[in-house]
Amino acid sequence: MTFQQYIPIIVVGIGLIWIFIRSWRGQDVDRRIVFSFIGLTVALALIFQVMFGERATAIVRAAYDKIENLPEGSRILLSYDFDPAMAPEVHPMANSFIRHAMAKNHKLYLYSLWATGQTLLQESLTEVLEPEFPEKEYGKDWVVMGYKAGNEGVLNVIVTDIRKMYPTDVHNTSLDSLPIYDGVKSLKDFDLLISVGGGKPGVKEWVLFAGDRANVPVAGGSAAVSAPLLYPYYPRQLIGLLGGTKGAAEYESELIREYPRFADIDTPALRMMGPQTMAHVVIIAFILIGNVAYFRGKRKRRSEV
Amino acid sequence: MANSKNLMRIISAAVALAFVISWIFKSMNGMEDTTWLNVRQGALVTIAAFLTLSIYSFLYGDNPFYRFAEHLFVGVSAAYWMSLGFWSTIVGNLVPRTHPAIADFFQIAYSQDIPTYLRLIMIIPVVLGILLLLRLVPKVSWISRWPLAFIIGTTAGLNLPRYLQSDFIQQINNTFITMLPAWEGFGSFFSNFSFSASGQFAMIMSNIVIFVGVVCGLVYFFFSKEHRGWFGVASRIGIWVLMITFGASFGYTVMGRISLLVGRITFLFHDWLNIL
Amino acid sequence: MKRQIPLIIIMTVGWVLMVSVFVPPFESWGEEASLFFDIIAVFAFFLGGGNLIRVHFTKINRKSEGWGFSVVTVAGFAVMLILGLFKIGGSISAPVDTAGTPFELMFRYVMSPLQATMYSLLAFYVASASYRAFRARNIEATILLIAAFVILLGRTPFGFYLTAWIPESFSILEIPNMAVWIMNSPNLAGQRAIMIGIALGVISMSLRLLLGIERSYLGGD
Amino acid sequence: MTAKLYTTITAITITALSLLLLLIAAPHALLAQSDAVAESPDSATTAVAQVPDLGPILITVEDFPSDAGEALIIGWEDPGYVSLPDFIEYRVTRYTDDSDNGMVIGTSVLNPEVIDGEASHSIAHSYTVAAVFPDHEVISARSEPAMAEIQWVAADKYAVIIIGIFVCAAVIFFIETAKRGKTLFLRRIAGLEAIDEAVGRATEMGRPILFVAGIQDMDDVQTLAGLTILGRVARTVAQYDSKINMPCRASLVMTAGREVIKEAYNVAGRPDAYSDDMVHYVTDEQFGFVAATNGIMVREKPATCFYLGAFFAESLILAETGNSIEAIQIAGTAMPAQLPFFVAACDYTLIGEELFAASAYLSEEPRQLGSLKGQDVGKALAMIAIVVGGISVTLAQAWDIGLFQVIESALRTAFNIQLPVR
Repeated sequence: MTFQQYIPIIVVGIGLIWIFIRSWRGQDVDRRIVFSFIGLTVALALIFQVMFGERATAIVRAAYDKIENLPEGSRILLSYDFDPAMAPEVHPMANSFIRHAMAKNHKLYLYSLWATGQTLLQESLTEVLEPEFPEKEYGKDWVVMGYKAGNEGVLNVIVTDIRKMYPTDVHNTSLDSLPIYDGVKSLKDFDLLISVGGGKPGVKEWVLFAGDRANVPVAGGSAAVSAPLLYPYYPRQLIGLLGGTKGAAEYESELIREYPRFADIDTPALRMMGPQTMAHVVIIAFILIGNVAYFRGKRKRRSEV
Repeated sequence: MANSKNLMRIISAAVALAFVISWIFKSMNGMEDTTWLNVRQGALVTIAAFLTLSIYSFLYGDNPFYRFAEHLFVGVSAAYWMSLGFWSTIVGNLVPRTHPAIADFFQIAYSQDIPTYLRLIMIIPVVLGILLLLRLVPKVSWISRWPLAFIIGTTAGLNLPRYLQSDFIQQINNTFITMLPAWEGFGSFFSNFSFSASGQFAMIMSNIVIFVGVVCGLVYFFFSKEHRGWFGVASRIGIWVLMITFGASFGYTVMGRISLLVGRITFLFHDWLNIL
Repeated sequence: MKRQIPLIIIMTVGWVLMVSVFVPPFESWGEEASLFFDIIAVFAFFLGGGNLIRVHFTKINRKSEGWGFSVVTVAGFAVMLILGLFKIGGSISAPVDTAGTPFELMFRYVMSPLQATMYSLLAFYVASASYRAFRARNIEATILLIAAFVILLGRTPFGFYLTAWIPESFSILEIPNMAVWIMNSPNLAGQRAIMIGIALGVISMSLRLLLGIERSYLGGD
Repeated sequence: MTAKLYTTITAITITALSLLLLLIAAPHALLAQSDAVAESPDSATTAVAQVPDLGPILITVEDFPSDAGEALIIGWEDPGYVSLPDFIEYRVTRYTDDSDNGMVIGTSVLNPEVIDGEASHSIAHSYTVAAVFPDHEVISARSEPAMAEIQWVAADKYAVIIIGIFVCAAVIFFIETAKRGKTLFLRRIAGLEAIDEAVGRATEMGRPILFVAGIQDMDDVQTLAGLTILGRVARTVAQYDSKINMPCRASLVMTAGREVIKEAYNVAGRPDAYSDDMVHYVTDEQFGFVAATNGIMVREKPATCFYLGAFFAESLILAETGNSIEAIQIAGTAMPAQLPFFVAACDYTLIGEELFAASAYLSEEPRQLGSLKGQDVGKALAMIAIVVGGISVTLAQAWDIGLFQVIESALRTAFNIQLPVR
């Protein structure tokens, strides 16, 4: 963190101490102070671009380690199963997966079960994959398969034979002329399946219809609202999960920490997390201060009686 | 009193001036092509920013700016939903079933394959709708109870099986879970025992808590038995489980709420003031 | 008469629709009834809009306190209604909220900022409720507080750092894991108990309506 | 008198109907399994040179269960064509007469089954299934003509029907019991006892009462529950001569709210004091409604606020604004996600089921109270099922005890709501 990022933390810290002292003395803190405090916290954090070094929780770390520990040249499938509404939360996850897989020299296969996923996939290509990894060759190191209608029906087919559903890639090139598909017949030939999504079909469908049946590990990224529904599959059927902006931020910070080449990349999830984390800490502090003041007030009243 | 009114006038004038200046700056942004579009865009963003700040001013207390925004919001949104209801329900669903000429007028596809009885049946809601409007005639206003009765009957009739199926039976079915998942005998349980989050002990605890929690939660809702004795104990555990549920929902919701604020402040700083 | 006919309507419609769910050839009746409801609701819009205008006109007429704001409501309503009902600036065959029409601009730059800002007020109220309302007054409130606290902590980096020293064999005590556990176990149990209770409440309430026992909403004779 | 008649008639009708349903349902449910309508005779396969003859494609045509006679399931046995290198797909063709004018109704690669969703229940269809290769096809013989059948009872919903009848019968039984004058014990609910007191407080302070019946329309049962409580609140308001203000998000709720309050004023003997202005429509926009209600609160400063019905994100905005004007707040909702905010910020909260029970409690009418007793029977059923089910599943899965495996599968069948997907 640079020096200017400490400014909001110092300001907010002093403010919290002041509120604490006031409450401790039994003076009432006006709700307007509370309001302006939370507004100020978020505004300052945004202006000074506060970012915290997130630490990956076990469930995120598991996904990270899987990509990290696969032998070089492993086949990783990444599916874009989301729409623009969910994109702020989950798009950063997809970008992180691309970066990580490419940096580890894995082979990347990009799919989409949502019609809207394809345009978002294109964004990732023009903003991340192509500029950051110009040395990687299309058709050899990565390939775009695009969207096919049929939801989980698509999975039902490609779990035994990809060419039946996708005779060609998104540019109408036959799979047989793409070196990346040498020796790949079905999902069973992959080393890891990753779905990034927040609706249906999404991570759950990849687990049930693809991972379980092909016996290939599945990792996922999902919007915060649907993440709790996926926890039951972890760790057996789902080896790792990124939930919401927080999950995305944890992954980004792991990448930055362990890969010097990513030190200067744009990290939208971490940026979003800065103000949120500050606000959360303030709210936690409010609960604590409120309770301390409450118990002190109670003891005082009792001693007066 | 007069003083505060004058003060209000001064404040209003100052605010108005500030936003006009903001508009001018906004319009000049990207000077090379200061076209009419830029001026309009500047005005629209400035209005949006003004309304945003007007709502936030409510946090300080009621004031004319909030009142203005609130009244504008009510008027505009009522008309918005009215227009949407008209075009999507009346024109979108009713008109295609009436007559080709009417459908033609609204330039919407006339649905031909619908059998006649499905066309005629649409008279019912129209008649009921008209009966509802009879409320405006005091003498026969009681007739508006008929459409109300129709709606209440529909609500009751459709919701009973729906809730029975998805909230009652389905939820009971979901609770038929084993309390000893992946059980391979006591020996294996004790030899592999750990307090790991992904260990067997954690899984067993989870399922037992779900099982006990659901049953005790239901006991809490029991109406026809005094909550005393063992029943009282169970109902107490039930309340605790409910309280954990509420606490968890609270903690979980907070994050989403903060991101809404982040969104608004980003709008103010980035789209309006261009400082981010 | 005034009460009897509505009661008969409720019972007939209610029972018929309820049974139709279980008779495949009539399964679609529920959808039809929902469409009926939507159409009646549009007629009701006229009642509502008329009522809104009447309330504000009375205020303007009487020059009662704050009547100027009523002018704002009426004007906003009139402008938006004319833009919407006549699809000003758009073609009749295009959807009413086609991008670029005045109606859509009003939505994007007036209604939607108001909506989003009103919604975001929640961030402030969550903060003030945390300071003021979440206090460990009794056992129940304390339990609520602790659960909320663990989940909240689990969503910040501090939750991780606070308990990162705990070895893997005790990882259930790590705050992020505890947060997940609370969400998936006691929270799930509570939600389920509430849902089952609600289902029974709805069933019993519907039955009271369909049997004509509950009828306060129908007014008197 | 009439009410009694209605109750009896409906009770008889429901019992008769449900018995009838059961009678029809049972054989259907049993039959459905062995309901192979037609099986094709030996297929004359037209195999061509390059494709090895793997034998005929045998097809079956079955009725789609529990529908309105609109669908047939065409299934076949794959003799192994799927694994041939050039294989493209299986194609199913429907014929409505003896001619060769068929219509392709679907294709499938792996799943040996296609559902014809546009089959008729008055004309018989026959089908062929063809394994398609780049240059040629292997076609099965035509199936025997078959028709889709109308099922008059959704046999797949037998669990819902039977459990539904049990719960409804319990409710009706206790309504009847209560009517005969048997007093029933009911525990107290704190929020309800506070209502009168809260209204009284508003009268003393000379301030109005705010009532919000949720933000959903009349098609949500929670709104109806809120309105029934409104009846009781309004009666107290009329007796105490307080003022009530009810902003509505939907104009149908406004219409119903007016009926309720008007009737309450009539019952209280003060019809002249009622005015339509007590209930007014605001806007259908969720946050526009919240903005206006907030405005009402800070300007009129109601002494008591009721929030009873379906609420979403606005719950906390309303409750905190109410707090800032120091109003007594009584809330009730069946929205689990909003309950924590009401519990934390309001004085009393009706949790989930209590909202629906409230009107029965408040009416003090025996029949209404009886229905609550019926609800408890439903709860008891749920608890017994869960306890027996949980224990059986545990014993069955951990130690493979046969008896409990039987109980487990029996319970899973009884509480099964698997719906077939078309």
